[in-house]
Amino acid sequence: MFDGIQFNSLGEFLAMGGYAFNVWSVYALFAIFLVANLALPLRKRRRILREQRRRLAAGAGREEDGAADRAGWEVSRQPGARAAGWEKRNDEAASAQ
Amino acid sequence: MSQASAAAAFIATLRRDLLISLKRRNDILNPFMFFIIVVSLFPIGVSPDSAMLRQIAAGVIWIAVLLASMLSMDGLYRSDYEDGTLEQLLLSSMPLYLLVFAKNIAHWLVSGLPVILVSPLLAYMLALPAEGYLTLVASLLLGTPVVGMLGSIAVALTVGLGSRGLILAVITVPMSVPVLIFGTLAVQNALAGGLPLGYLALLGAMLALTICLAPVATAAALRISVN
Amino acid sequence: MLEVRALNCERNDRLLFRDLSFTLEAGQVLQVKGGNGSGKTTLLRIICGLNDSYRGELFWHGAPLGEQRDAFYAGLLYIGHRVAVNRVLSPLENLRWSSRLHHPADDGRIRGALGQIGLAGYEDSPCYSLSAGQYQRVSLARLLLHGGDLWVLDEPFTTLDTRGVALLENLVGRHAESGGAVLITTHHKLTLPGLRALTLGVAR
Amino acid sequence: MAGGWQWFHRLGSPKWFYEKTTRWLPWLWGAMALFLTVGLVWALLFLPEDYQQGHTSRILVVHVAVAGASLSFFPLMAVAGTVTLVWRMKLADMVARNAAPLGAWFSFLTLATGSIWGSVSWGTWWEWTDSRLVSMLFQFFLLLGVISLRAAIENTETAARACALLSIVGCINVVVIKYSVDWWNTLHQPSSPISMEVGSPNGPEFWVATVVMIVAVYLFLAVSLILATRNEILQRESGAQWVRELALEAG
Repeated sequence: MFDGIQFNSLGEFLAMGGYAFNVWSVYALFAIFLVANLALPLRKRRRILREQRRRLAAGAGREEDGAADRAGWEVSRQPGARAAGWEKRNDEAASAQ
Repeated sequence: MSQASAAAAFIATLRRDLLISLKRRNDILNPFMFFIIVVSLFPIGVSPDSAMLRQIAAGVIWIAVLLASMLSMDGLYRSDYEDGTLEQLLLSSMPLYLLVFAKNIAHWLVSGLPVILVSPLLAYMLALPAEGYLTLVASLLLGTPVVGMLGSIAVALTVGLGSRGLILAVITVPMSVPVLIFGTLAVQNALAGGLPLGYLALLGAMLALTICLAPVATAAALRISVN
Repeated sequence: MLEVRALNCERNDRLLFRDLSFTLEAGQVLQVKGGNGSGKTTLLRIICGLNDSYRGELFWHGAPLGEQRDAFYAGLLYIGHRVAVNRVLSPLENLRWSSRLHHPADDGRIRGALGQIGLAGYEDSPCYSLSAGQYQRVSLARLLLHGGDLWVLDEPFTTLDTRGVALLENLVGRHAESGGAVLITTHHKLTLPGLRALTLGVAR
Repeated sequence: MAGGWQWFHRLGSPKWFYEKTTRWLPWLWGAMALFLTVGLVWALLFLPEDYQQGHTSRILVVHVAVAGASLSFFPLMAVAGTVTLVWRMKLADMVARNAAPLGAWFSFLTLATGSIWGSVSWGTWWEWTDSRLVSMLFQFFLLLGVISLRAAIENTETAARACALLSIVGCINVVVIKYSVDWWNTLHQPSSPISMEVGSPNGPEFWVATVVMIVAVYLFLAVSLILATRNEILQRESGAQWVRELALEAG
């Protein structure tokens, strides 16, 4: 299968027919690109999990408290409201104009 | 009580925005002056040679128009956002598409049209041959509303942000490339002695497409921003 | 008229209210109470459709609100704490525009409403020249002009003087009496017949 | 609100995605490694020298594969954006959010490799008359716009929807830009003595190598995007019980 190789020596391979800089810089960029976009997410994942563990160790379940307990509500009827309270004010406001 | 009609709401919004612009003349005048100043920088920065200027005239004017419209657009929905008018627009039973479209038209009338009217003068100063004038004005007439409505989407998306910076330009300028291409090609075609109807037709098609779609996107963007 | 069923809303990972349910019938005034950050404004904005990060159901005249937005908006009058009055325009010009979005009114009616709200003589001066209270009153004129069955008012009393407060309370009372419904947030103590209160942020 | 779509939501729940991809990832890694190795070895060692371009055709194998994959980002983000806007699926936004920077990297690499190739074939590092590079440049700018919009909006959900909308608009725009730049280009025919007769090497060996590389690059895209999305899930769901358990297990 090695018959198909287009180069006779390592030196020839590295020289790329005089285009060594162009060919190898493209492949180098490509390699950096691949490695970076795989390694960085993996590293970030380890960091996230480590932080998560530290948070859990520091205060297990503390987030749960206080998060939900003020989500209550109540509807009430206000007995104190006078029946005709606003009508009287109407006159006041009108006379004040 | 008579029922409100969509047409009345459309006209009322158009009139309101024109009235506001009239009362805040500086907001119109500054981008306009900016446009003229940018154009007049090119002969100084590139070359005063009229043969050279002639070649770049259409491009220079188009680019200056793009930059000036970025500047004028920034405030398109800002005061409406800050004083709560946008909320009322969203809560109207009128189609938001029409109201947004009315605002876009009003904005174009006060920021796009003056620039177009003065462009022949600047074209003359940049030594554009007379054959190009009509095409330049026609291309601007068709192209600037497209730029304005595309920009309107970006403005609507960024209206709630405290630090907008240049985000508006970063979003809008690349989107305006097709308009720039056909606008300048039309003029160059006219200068070469051709009849640039094809390019103007393409610009017209873009305008039609933008009128159909851009206000829809702007309306959606406003809903997102107000949320 | 309006029914809220099992509303849940979270903001910044904090639960504002859970399974909130209430109804608002014609002729009723519901005052939404609660401390700062308890979600009063959020609740109002959810009902108006300005905020849709919630779970739960809203009904308007018995049918899901989401299916009849236009009918709902035709019957809704919302005044947020940003009151939608442009500062460079005059009160008259502002109301001319906003009435076209709801119920068209001619200049005579608008001037009448402005007079009633205590802005006689200020109809044509730009709004930036008005005081904060007068500025707020411009938005209250909309209550007189635009009709609407359901009023949603977010802190409408903040900058009003005593007379303004009385005036607004009177407007709210009259609206309820004539078959409208009002949803209002305020720290102000309201004296209205049949007033109900919804208190948010209650510890469970 | 959309009760009928609950199955859809369950399907797109972050946890479901995380568990599924845990099973898929080894296979994807394996396939990617295989195709990448075959593609690289083939392109570098076995690809015959092109009669016109010599060894620089080896550049094109990478360039074409990366360029092809770059074109898929705006459609991908537009689809994810539609799902975000219509069905409020958080997962779609997590994918879209990570697709934008990755797409920018892809576009940048396309520009860089194209430019390096051009330095031999055109004798210049940048050539405005190559419409593919010019449209790629504007796609790059548009992606930067999406990224900066995301960065500017603090509220996660607002940012998600704003970027979704911008991605949809941007996707339409990229197509329009592509055609208008092509058109523009045909009218600016090369007037310089540099030969623009580039074409691609046409040998069947070249295309087989390129197809292998394209598959490899797409697999890489999938793996990288999945890894980033899983990180996003872990961060946004950090309060969920299953994430806590996972963190403890991993430790």
